[in-house]
Amino acid sequence: MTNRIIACGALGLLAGALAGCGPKIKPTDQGIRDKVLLVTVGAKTEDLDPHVVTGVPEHHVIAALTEGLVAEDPVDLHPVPGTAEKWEVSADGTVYTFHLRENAKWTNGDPVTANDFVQSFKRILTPALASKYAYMLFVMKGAEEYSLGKLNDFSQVGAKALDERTLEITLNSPTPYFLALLNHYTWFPVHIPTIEKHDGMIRRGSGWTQPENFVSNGAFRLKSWQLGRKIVVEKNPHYWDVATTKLNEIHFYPVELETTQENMFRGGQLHNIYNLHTDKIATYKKDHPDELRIKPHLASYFYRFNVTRKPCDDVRVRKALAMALDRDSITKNVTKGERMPALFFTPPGVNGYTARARIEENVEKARQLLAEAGYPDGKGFPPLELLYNTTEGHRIIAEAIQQMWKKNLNIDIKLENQEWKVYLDRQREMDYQVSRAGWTGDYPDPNTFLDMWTSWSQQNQTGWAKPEYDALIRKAATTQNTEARLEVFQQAEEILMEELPILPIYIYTRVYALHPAVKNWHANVLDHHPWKHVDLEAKAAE
Amino acid sequence: MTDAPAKPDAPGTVEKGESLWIGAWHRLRKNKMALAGGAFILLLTGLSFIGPFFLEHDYYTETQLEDVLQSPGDPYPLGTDHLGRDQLGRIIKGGQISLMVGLVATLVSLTIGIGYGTISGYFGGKVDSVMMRLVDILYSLPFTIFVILLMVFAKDLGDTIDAWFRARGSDFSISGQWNMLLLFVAIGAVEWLTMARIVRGQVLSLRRQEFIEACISLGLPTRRILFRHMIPNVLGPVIVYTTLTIPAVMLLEAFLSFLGLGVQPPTPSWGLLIKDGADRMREAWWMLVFPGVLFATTLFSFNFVGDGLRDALDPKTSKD
Amino acid sequence: MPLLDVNDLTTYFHTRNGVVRAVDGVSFQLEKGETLGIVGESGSGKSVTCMSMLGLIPQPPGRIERGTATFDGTDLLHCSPKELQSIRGRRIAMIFQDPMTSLNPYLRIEDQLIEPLLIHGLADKASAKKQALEMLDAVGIQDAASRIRGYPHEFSGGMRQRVMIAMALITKPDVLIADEPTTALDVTVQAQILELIKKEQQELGTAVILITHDLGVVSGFCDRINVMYGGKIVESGPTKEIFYNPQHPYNRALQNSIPALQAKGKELYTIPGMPPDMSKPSAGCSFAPRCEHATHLCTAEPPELQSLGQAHTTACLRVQRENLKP
Amino acid sequence: MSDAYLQIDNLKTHFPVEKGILFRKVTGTVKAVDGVSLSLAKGEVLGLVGESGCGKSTLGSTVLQLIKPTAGTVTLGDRTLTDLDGKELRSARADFQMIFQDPYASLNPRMTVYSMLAEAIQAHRKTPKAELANAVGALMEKVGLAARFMRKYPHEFSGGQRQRIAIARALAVEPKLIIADEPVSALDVSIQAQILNLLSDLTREMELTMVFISHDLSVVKHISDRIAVMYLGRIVEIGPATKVFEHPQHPYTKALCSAVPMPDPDSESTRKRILLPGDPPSPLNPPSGCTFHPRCPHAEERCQAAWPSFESLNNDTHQAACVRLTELNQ
Amino acid sequence: MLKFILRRILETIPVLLCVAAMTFFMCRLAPGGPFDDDKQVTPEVRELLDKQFNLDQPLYRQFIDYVVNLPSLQSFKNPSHTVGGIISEKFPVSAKLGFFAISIALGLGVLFGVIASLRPNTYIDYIPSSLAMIGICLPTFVMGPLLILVFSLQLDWFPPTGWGGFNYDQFFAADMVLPSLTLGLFYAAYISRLTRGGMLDILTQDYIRTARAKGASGLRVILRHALRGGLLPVISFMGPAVAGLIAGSFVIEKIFAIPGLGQEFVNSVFNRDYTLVLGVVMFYATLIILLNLIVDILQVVLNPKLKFD
Repeated sequence: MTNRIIACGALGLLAGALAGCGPKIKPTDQGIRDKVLLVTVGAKTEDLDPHVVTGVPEHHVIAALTEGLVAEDPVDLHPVPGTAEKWEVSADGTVYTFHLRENAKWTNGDPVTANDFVQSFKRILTPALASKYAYMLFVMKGAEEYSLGKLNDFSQVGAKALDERTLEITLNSPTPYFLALLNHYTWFPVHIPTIEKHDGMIRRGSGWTQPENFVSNGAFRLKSWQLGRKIVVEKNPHYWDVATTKLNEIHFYPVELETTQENMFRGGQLHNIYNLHTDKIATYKKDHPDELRIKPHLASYFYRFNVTRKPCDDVRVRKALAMALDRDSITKNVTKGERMPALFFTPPGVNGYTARARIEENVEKARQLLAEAGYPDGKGFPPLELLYNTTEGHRIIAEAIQQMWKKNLNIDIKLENQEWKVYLDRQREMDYQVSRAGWTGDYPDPNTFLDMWTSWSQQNQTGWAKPEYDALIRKAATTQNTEARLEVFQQAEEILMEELPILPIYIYTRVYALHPAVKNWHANVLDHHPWKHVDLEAKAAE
Repeated sequence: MTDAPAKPDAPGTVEKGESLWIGAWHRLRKNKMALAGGAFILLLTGLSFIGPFFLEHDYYTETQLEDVLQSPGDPYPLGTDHLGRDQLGRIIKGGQISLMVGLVATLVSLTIGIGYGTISGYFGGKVDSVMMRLVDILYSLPFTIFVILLMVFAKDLGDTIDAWFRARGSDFSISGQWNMLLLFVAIGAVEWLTMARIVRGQVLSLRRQEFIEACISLGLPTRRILFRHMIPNVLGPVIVYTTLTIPAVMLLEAFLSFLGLGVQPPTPSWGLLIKDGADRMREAWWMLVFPGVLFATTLFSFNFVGDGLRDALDPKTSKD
Repeated sequence: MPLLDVNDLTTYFHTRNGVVRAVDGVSFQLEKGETLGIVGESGSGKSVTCMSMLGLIPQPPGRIERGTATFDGTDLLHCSPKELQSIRGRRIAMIFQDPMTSLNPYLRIEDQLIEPLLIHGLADKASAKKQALEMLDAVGIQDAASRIRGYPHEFSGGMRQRVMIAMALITKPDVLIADEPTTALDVTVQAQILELIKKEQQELGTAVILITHDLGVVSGFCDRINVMYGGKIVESGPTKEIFYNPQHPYNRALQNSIPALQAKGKELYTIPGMPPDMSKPSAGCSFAPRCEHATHLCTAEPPELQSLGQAHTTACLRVQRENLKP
Repeated sequence: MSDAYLQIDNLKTHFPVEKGILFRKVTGTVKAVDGVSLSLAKGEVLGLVGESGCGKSTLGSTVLQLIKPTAGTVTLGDRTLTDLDGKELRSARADFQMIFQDPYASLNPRMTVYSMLAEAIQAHRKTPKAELANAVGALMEKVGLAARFMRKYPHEFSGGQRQRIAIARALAVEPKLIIADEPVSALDVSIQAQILNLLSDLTREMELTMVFISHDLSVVKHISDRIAVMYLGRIVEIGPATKVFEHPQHPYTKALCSAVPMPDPDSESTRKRILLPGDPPSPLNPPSGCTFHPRCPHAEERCQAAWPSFESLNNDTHQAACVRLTELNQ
Repeated sequence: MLKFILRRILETIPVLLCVAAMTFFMCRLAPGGPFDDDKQVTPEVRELLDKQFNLDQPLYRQFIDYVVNLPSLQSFKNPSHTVGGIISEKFPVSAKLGFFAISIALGLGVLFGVIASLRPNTYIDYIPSSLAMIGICLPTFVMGPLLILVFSLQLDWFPPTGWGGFNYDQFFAADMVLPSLTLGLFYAAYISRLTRGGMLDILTQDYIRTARAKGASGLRVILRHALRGGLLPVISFMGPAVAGLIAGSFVIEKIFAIPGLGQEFVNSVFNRDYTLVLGVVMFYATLIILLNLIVDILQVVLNPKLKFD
């Protein structure tokens, strides 16, 4: 018996070696020929129901499958006609009327109607569904009340199908980023009859997202979905703009490890590296400059202070800690990837907004502040723990900062890594002193960064509340004039940088790699790449 | 063997005997691989624990952000890591931690395993079957969950202990070392299962040996039989298994580091260094090669020592 | 010409504690159909002698230093491993002391029985099975047809030794070496086994070398006896000579210390001291330290076997010089 | 016998054979010792012979309470050992000791002779440390070992010397009863004689009562006053040593005696052996009636009926349990 | 034998219940829940979510519900998949990886172990022993990337990742070689050590001498007489090894982007995907118990001295 096992093993190895040694075409090259894009979007896609999912990987897949009222320009993401061919805005900026295309169709051939949108909005706002991202719709009149069960009549909510192809959406207040918001998948339509056929509207994970059932209206349709293996979407012939669609198929692979992504890319299995390890930038700059991409990203990296606990309840301590960092050195040597030292919180250039407030990096002053707070030269400084979740990137930044504080302020802090859920739980329960955090904007507007520090925000988690700040954010929501509105945000951010419930560290960039054959893949802060424009093109023969 | 005349003679000078341990040592001394392994481990232990006295206080945490990822040369003989820390210092400290985790966690598993196995094997019958069934159950528990839970809960416990001391006006703080302690406990708590099985098997076979029966028939108390007669004789295989457990524990620590559950940064362990190095294999070979080679050599050494000890302690081979 | 002629066979074990001279210059002959007994205490080299001839000494640490063992024209000590293999089990077969451990516990009796026939290409599988069954019957195992499918642990010690004998004799060898075949067995079973070997020997005309420490066993069984002590043959001769006319002091002392031969209540005759340490070479007679007749001569000069007539040889200097009378 | 020092009454040691893990049930019983009655006078040496598996070692262990008997009593002097428990039993153990067969397994390989003997001495008598060395030395010399070897380890001794150490350990508590379980069968002939002499000297000097267990009839004959022959957990014949050896009465004893090879070529060639068929049956399912009947050359139908009682031919202490005793020994 | 198997299976039920209870309550005691996320939800939504997933029931009710309906329960993280569905989809991949790895481990381990045992403490011993030990001394997360670097990126023999080119209809594909090798080498090391030890034990047995006395050649002695007994320690190691291999393969699955159950398990723990954690744990526990049973049966089959009871 053993002999047989040995023989089996040997044969297996041999067969493997033979199979491996034969001539073969790399999947990426084959893909270029067949116009099949092989990409990874990082983690595994949890579900394809836009009303249930919460992650970025899901966004990329759903964006290929579904189209909202408006679409995005592939270069700068400005709203362009999508399912709606045109729209009007009322003078006060609160009522939008969308006119849907006649040839907008679901993959099963049904026309996409205004009512489809209304019913989709209704579904995501239904309390029993408990959609985590329902709040994205709260700019719409009555949406919040309906989702909290305070309002039971959906006709009171500001979404009305005026006729088959006309949709009217009424907002609480003028929202300049509303059209951009529409490209968040929570606003996407779902095919209600399919959902109803599979266990009704409010059950999560009913079979309607399975490939054999899935009905969508985007440039691509779902061909197969194997959980954790790959998702394949293919060109949707019913799509109104099918002429634009370049690719025949897109294969989405879940690949968590950066090194694995890189191995696959190098080995010709993927057309992209979703995240490139920043230590590899130098190598790529040298060897593969045409593949490396470093692009700004609408995200900020910062630390939260728990202002209800010693010693960070003292604004002087917070300030001292914030001032005693050398962010330039961190971004240059530790994080790399051309990340921008953050002396303020909101990433610059969002919708025309760049924060005016600045944190002053000044070690002398920091020491002085610390002394004022009662800890001259770090003496008597209470034990301070920095909480972060288990990821190498967070670890090395924490280690660098720990060293800087030690060197500049003579204080010892302890690093505490916790796995993701514990970290989240402790942050939510405010069971921490300093905690690492990051925030990615949901839409290109300063509001997505600044409204999280209001006293009512679930994302605040610092214990910090300032009535003036709350007032400013409220005011911004109702200010119609763009200039004036941005000015309000400037004031808010100034307060934030004065009080420092958070300690900004850097503004993210996305560091990734792309196969040179991938065309029409433009860099943008939201990292959205409207798939119908993306193309694969072999290099011209030399 | 001694050529002892059968007839009694006057008590003169008492001849010293050579215990089995000494005999084993003599045999071990002739095993070059084991000896080299042992020497290497000793050298390493010495370097890791004595070396730091000749280095600056923060030799393993000092970051030089301008000198990130320097290849080996002057002034960094083994290069620097991604934070510009001297790789030599990191490896020394990492060795300290890894060796300590290896030794202490093994000791923990040893203590539990010997106690548990001896009791189970000696008393036998119902006690034995209940105790061994428990081991079976623990064997079929997923380990990851257990370690994560332990690492998470007991964290709060550390804080509680600190608070208790503070309330009594003591400056004593355990939470600084708490994570290491947890690591020992977590790994020890997993590794003891096998140890208990080995010890039990040994005790079961010893139990049937005539010299144990002789002890019972002499009317010696049970405790004395266990401690004077059982445990010293179980020790041989246990020592062998111990030397093989140490590398397993070090590997486990590396595995936990891979999960991010090991020691707390900036303290390095070899597992952590290797993990960091593996990610930068092509960019900074020195970050993988130096700790990797040391780690592998250490595991090799422990294995050789273990094999050597097995040969030396095994009475079967001692006959030839 | 004798069937087997062993000359100056010397086997040393090179251990960590020094060189153990297990067999030190042993010479003897075995005629066709003869029964030769080799008697000695444990460590006297009697087993090693036979194992050396068949190349069964673990090497290392064992090493055959010199000597020849000519069997039917072939020097067993210097022929190729292939040649030795073809003789082992086919022309010279062996049975061992402990029937409990000498059979492979993982193989059926049948498979082990037919193995010698298959290895040496003496039969095909079917006829080998038939022979095995006959052989098993012949050695007195009842219900052989069903028991042949069993495993060794299902057999008692005596039955296993019968299987061993069947296995050894299935190729009809010229020589059967029986290494303490009954030591691990009860006396009633021992009697059965000895009878069996005798019966088979007479039927097949096999020469037998019987190795034992029990003088009682050889007395009724063997034609000739070699007495070994300290790796050497100290006395050799026909059975009756050895028992009724013992010459070497060791042989005499040995017989005197057997309780069965002593009157009850009398203090047993004892040989003082212990068997020699084989890793320490002695210049003279290795029995000299325990011998009550030893003189300074005995410790100085190694004795050689010398004939005393009637094929009776002894290796005692004092006997040879005729100044020691039994 | 009123002057009996060791009295064994209808002693039974049965081992249940259990099967099942969850619900254990007894599926059979190994009747290792099945109703043995014996009595020994003070200073008497009883030889117990039988083939392997006949229960002679189990009997020894049971008498010494190393195994709890299933039924029956053992009385030593005025104490009934089978009634003792725990501490009482432990302190009573000073009176009876065992010598084991394998001198390689019966000594703790990791203790010096000194610590082993000192431990034994102190097991029942508190002895000051200063005197211990002397006591150990005296003990060693008593068994023929030089006291200067007391710091050595068992593996540094030969088999015969180890057996001496084991004997010394047994004597350390100054016992009155010794059970020697095959003490010489692992030894070479020349050493065997030394140990046998030592044992008989010691029993005489110290007035020890001894049960000498062996499978070798000639050895037993030499050392014992009386011999008991055991077969499948029972005694089949008992009597004065020479009588049993020279004039065995039970068919089994006869076969046993005839099977012993004699180192005498002439008598061997003329002697007629009684060859018993087969092996001793398993004690798990012993045959009915006289357990020897399947192998007995003289068995009759009635032998299967019931276990025969002891009978004596000449109204003396030589008894055997065979229904055909008289007709076979005419 | 049937009775033996039945009894063993019956016995495992309380064990499994114990495992289930311990896992369930340990999970629940751990901080964080399935709905904790980067962007925290309002208490109201949390309440609704709890309700939808029956987390508002008393714990014991949930436990009963979990145990009774385990395979058909929804995963928290992938609500459109059931626990049973995920396991039945993922396990075959892990099982196949395990099968290849164990084949390699057995092939190399036994070969090296046997060779090493033939001349103990010589170079014939040291070289294969040391070679085998590389498998132990290099953690898999180093071995894997190294093999990829050499065999796929440099030599271009095998694809760096994947499993059957991410199509699962093939029994064997080139991309299965490296992961199987990485996982297999680790166990090959242990198996070679065990084989060496077992063979050394057996080769000194009397019956080996008997076989040689019969005139059996060296090869025949090893293959026919020694190997069977020498491999018994390996067999008893196989139960825990195979279980550990399947459960512990997640590092390899991550490195080679293999969608196996190991990755699913570790992720489910980190995600607090209560149903999936319990499901996978129960599945593994059953598997381990089953494998141990098979190993026990195998031992009886290989070792005629043992009997089923």
